[in-house]
Amino acid sequence: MTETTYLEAIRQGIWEEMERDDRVFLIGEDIGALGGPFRVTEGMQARFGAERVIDTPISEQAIVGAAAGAAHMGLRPVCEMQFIDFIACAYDMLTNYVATARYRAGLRTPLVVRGPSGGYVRGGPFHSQNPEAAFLHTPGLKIVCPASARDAKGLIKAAIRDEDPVLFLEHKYLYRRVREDLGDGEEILTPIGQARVARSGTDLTIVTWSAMVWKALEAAERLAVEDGLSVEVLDLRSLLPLDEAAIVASVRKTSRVLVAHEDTRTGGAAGEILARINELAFEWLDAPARRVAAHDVPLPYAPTLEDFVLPQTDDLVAACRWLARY
Amino acid sequence: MTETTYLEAIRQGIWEEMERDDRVFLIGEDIGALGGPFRVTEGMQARFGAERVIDTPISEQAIVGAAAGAAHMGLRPVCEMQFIDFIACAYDMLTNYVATARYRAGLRTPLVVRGPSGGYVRGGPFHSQNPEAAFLHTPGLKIVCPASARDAKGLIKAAIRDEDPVLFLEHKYLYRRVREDLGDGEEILTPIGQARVARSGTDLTIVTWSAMVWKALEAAERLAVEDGLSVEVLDLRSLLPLDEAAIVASVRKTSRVLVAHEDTRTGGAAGEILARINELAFEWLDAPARRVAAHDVPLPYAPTLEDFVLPQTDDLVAACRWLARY
Amino acid sequence: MTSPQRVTPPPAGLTGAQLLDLYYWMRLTRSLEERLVSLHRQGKVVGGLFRSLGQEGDSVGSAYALEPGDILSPLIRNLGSMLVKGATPLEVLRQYMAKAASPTAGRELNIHFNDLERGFLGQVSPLGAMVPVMAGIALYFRMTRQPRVGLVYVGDGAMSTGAFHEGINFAAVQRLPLVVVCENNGYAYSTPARLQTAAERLVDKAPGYGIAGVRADGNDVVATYEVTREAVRRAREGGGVTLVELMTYRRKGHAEHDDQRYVPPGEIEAWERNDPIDRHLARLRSEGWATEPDIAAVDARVTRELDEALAQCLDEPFPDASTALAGVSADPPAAPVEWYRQLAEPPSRRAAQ
Amino acid sequence: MTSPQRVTPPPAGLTGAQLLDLYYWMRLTRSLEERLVSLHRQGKVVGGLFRSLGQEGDSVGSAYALEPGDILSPLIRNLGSMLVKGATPLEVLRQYMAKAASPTAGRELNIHFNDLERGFLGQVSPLGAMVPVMAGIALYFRMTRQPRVGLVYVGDGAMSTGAFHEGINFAAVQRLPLVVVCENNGYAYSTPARLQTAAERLVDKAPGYGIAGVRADGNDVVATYEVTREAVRRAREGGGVTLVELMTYRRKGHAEHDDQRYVPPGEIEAWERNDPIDRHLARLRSEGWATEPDIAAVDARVTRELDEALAQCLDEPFPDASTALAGVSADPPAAPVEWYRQLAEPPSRRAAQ
Ligand SMILES: Cc1ncc(C[n+]2csc(CCOP(=O)(O)OP(=O)(O)O)c2C)c(N)n1
Ligand SMILES: Cc1ncc(C[n+]2csc(CCOP(=O)(O)OP(=O)(O)O)c2C)c(N)n1
Ligand SMILES: [Mg+2]
Ligand SMILES: [Mg+2]
Repeated sequence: MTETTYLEAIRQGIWEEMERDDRVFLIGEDIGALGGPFRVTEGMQARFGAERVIDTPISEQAIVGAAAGAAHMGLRPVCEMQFIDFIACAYDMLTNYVATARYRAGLRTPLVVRGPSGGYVRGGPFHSQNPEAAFLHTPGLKIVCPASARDAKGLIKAAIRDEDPVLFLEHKYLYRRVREDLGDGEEILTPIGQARVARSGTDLTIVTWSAMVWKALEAAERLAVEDGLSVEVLDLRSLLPLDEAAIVASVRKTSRVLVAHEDTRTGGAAGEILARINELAFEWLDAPARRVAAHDVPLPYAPTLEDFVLPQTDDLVAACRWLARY
Repeated sequence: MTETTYLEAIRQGIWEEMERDDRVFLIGEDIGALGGPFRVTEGMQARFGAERVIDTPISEQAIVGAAAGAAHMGLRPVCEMQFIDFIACAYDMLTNYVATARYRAGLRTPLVVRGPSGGYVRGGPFHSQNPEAAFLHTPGLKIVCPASARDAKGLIKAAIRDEDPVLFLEHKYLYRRVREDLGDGEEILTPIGQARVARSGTDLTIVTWSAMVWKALEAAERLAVEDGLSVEVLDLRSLLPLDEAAIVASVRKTSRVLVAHEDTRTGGAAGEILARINELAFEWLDAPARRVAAHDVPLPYAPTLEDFVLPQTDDLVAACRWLARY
Repeated sequence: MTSPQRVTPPPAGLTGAQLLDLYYWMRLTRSLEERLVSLHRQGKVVGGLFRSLGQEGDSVGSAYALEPGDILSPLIRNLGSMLVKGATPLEVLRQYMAKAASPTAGRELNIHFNDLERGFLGQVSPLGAMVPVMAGIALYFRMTRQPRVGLVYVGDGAMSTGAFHEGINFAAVQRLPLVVVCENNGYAYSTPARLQTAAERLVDKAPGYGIAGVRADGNDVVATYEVTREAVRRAREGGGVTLVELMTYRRKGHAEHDDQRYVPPGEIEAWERNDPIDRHLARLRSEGWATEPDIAAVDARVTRELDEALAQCLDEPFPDASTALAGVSADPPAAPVEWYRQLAEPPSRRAAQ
Repeated sequence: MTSPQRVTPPPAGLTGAQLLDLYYWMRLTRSLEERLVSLHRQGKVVGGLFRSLGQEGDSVGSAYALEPGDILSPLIRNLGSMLVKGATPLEVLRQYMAKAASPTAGRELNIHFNDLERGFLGQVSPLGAMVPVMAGIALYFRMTRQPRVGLVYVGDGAMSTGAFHEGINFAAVQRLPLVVVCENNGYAYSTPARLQTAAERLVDKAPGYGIAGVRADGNDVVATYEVTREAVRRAREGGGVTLVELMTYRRKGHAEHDDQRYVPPGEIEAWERNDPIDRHLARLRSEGWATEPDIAAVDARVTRELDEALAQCLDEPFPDASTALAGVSADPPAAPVEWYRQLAEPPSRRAAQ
């Protein structure tokens, strides 16, 4: 029984889809001979050829735009942003062209834009971003953000098969740090839009996604041991669509909720989630819903600064205690 | 006593700042001889010369980037986006370069990016956008969105004098539809970051900004006449910084709150505002805070569709009645 | 009105019938726009109206060089190209008037609509964006070994966008079957070409991308056809991208409301004397490629077709509001996201207990 | 080790002292990077390390062509340019090690720091972005009638970005005093130049922007100096933008962790024989522009300066966490935005009543 890393799980997922569907191709910077800076596409150009694993110039707009054109014609492009931060350079293309295509013009645009996101790796302000909030008011787009190796594989496969554009946020901190046994044989395919109860509990809910799920699980464990608190951890797995039903169900059960994310607090995705909770579970709340998020600054480079700016397990524990006490 | 339109107020504000401070210059597409598609910069090139009113190629990244470089050196550029929708093309430049400059590198970058935003004008999906939510998680940036002619003038002047980058969202529906007497002589200068009570009330609060303020005032009037309800309308005037204190004060007074905006509901700025209300005024809420916003679709072109997708006064009235009944 | 004895052989491998065809498409384009102008005056055009008066030659001539199966993406002024590729006046009228029956069901404007079967992909407003997208379509042609070609129009202004640069460069590196047609009509809105680039000629950008470049008189529909056909042939045969610069002039304002205050006096008049339709007609006559009855028949056909199209759609309804929300994505919305607009009581804990 | 009688007059209007100076800057650059490599191995460099081994000539030669008051913006590999413009090894060491005393107080990486007085503006990661920004600085020079020049570096890869295109085109149209130096080092990360552009030479892009273009041997520090100085002169005299392509080679990986698996065998070795420092040293000696003692003195000076810088900062602390939040904007945060992290009781209605 071998364990598969989060990174290898994504690689396997892409590989399997490339094998089963020759409409799938990869396009991005340095994804061929290099296999990408993190080696997510390692070996794929050798296996599938330079026509299905295309090294592009440094042109994010061209990558996403060309993918869209190919997708209109029935192909299934998977774009790599070398770091997801650089999707900012294709912001117009992804939000205005790609995401609106089906609604405004009936154009099918099944494509995936994937790349390493997230901090805790001393990457500084431009190699650590969590861009989900910038794309949250983009009807037509899906945003997927797996936390586990199993979900990373199941969701990248589902994203590639999806009929619509998907922004797939991989967390680079998790690439080689989380691993699990993915069994063998049976195919892993995870539907997009369904949250996962990562730990079930009755006193309090932490709603989160991506790397923060692991900190939430740590916090839940500590709170169980030290405070006898039963904390439920809800891993959203995707933000668009947002599994409103799962959030509401958990909140109605626990009546205390914390939304935690790695992005800055102001304008972060937690706002939308708190709004939905307020709209759909107001009467169930026994305490104000709380947020734990990064401080409102660009992410600094020095370890002391980054560790302070980004939310840590201690912050989650403290916020949960505050909620429980309330 | 002459009345000044919202558009003319902005024009006057820019003109006055150009007169008083020769570090101020304008840069954008077709702002010279044409005076911009809406004539906001009418006559300025004739008055101030082609060196201070610069017609650029169709290059939003160059407009914002060049403005940043000039601002580092002590000038005060005012950039026009021909339609604010096209700021999407300079998304990287504004969020990653400009907004972070002071924090990461101690660079002063006083510049304004202004342009016509908003719908209700049959502009279709790419000439009607309200982009504020896309920039809400951008520490270092200010977002200003005036509703009245007086504020349009006072805030554009304050934005030009501000030490930091400001995204100035003009609502094209208001350009020639709202007008007021701006007196004469006394200078109008409106501090950024302070909300305005557009109508005071005791039963219920509508938190909103830009063109929606006028619909909120209509709704408040109808509710007063038809339901005897006393509705307070809070015009935020800026979203970054967000006048948390004013919001909280009003909500604590009325205990019922509606946040209304023109952008799509999911991922719109109301999420952040509801989150703050929940965090800071939870115990004061006698009903769930509600949102009225556009439906989650790209804005369609046909009048019947646009009118349905965008929030209307009736939607505000109905939501207020729902809150009052609660 | 000379009807000469001598008939010179038609140029560019075109038949006499095709030369008359070119006249038909140009005339149809111009007349359709004239109908739109009066509809606009009557307030029947919901949004803005963008004219291609004086540019019909470059649109029609370039699109005419494509084969069935090829796909083009127009600019706002390439109405003629859309028509040549099979878009109908009825569709265009419905689009401008935002009718329920329009190709986009009233969701998008003017010629922002598409039919990949017929071979056109309407653009989006952000300029330059269609260059990468059409590169992607050309990439699909190449990957699937289909001898098909993509053609994308850019203006003298749109060539300043980053999207243009990234798209044409990617296509060039990949040697994709793509033709990039630059319609140099002297202006981008109010901005003259000299404020758009310091280059002598826009086609001078070609060597910087390692691609072929050619320039032609865009008001000569036959010359336009000829150079484009050559570029299309090169693309189809694996020779990669060509940048075609077509010299023309935008005689009307950027849109109907534009008073062209920025245009030097006399400039428009000079170009009126260089009208692509007049020029083509004159040649048809002087070279004896078409007879007066031929020409009269085309004019009559255009009038009839436009009368019919207009009669059919003028009184059609706008789309029903109930159609506004469907089709954002393939699968239905996850949650009943619209409860917040309806006024149903929210879920109640008391009730639940 | 020949010390010839004959001394040929120094080239490019340089004095012997300046030729030795060029050697000093190249040596300082290389030695500083060598120190950084061992610090990186010891885990003292917090983030990645990017080498310019074999490219010191183009960085130093081009920056040396600037006058005080001119401003440059480097790429990740233009450490040499930063040093010539007055950035100190101490600052660079502190940046890489994220020390509290670093120019960005630990907020930014490597050479992402600036001093507009000394004349350098550190870049941001998104490639191409500095071209529009430096165009803006050149615009400021022009608007304020100062005879100053801006210089911005772009890689063979960064030239594919939309930001590069928009920035250089705007500068060209405005005839701004800007020099754009393309460091063609053969690779963008793993991507060879032929996958970056189909053009013969990157400098072939110049005519498409209507600007001057020149290409030189980037591993010849004197030739680099000469062509850049000419471009700087043109810019200063109102002649507008020049695109300078400097041919060089990236002998190390993109960053320290890169194993260069994608490099054809023998390629690196070939370029080792074309080392800019070796070549310059050889000329200094053969032409008799410097004596062995001169050279030895420079080497000793470099070692001493780096020893001192390292000794001074090696054990300095990281910035204190309490400094993390200040300075996002000029005015203090409006609301006490941090209450949500502290655990004070939230405002209570009961209490208020
Ligand atoms: C990225 C972007 N910026 C600005 C605009 C606004 N705009 C619409 S058309 C136009 C002028 C286009 O000129 P050109 O490309 O020459 O095409 P033409 O109108 O001459 O056919 C401008 C600036 C836009 N649509 N997209
Ligand atoms: C817009 C953008 N896309 C991708 C990257 C990731 N990236 C960093 S350096 C690099 C290669 C740069 O190559 P080149 O411009 O030739 O500079 P060199 O490293 O050779 O000096 C890439 C792709 C980036 N920094 N910015
Ligand atoms: Mg034009
Ligand atoms: Mg390179």
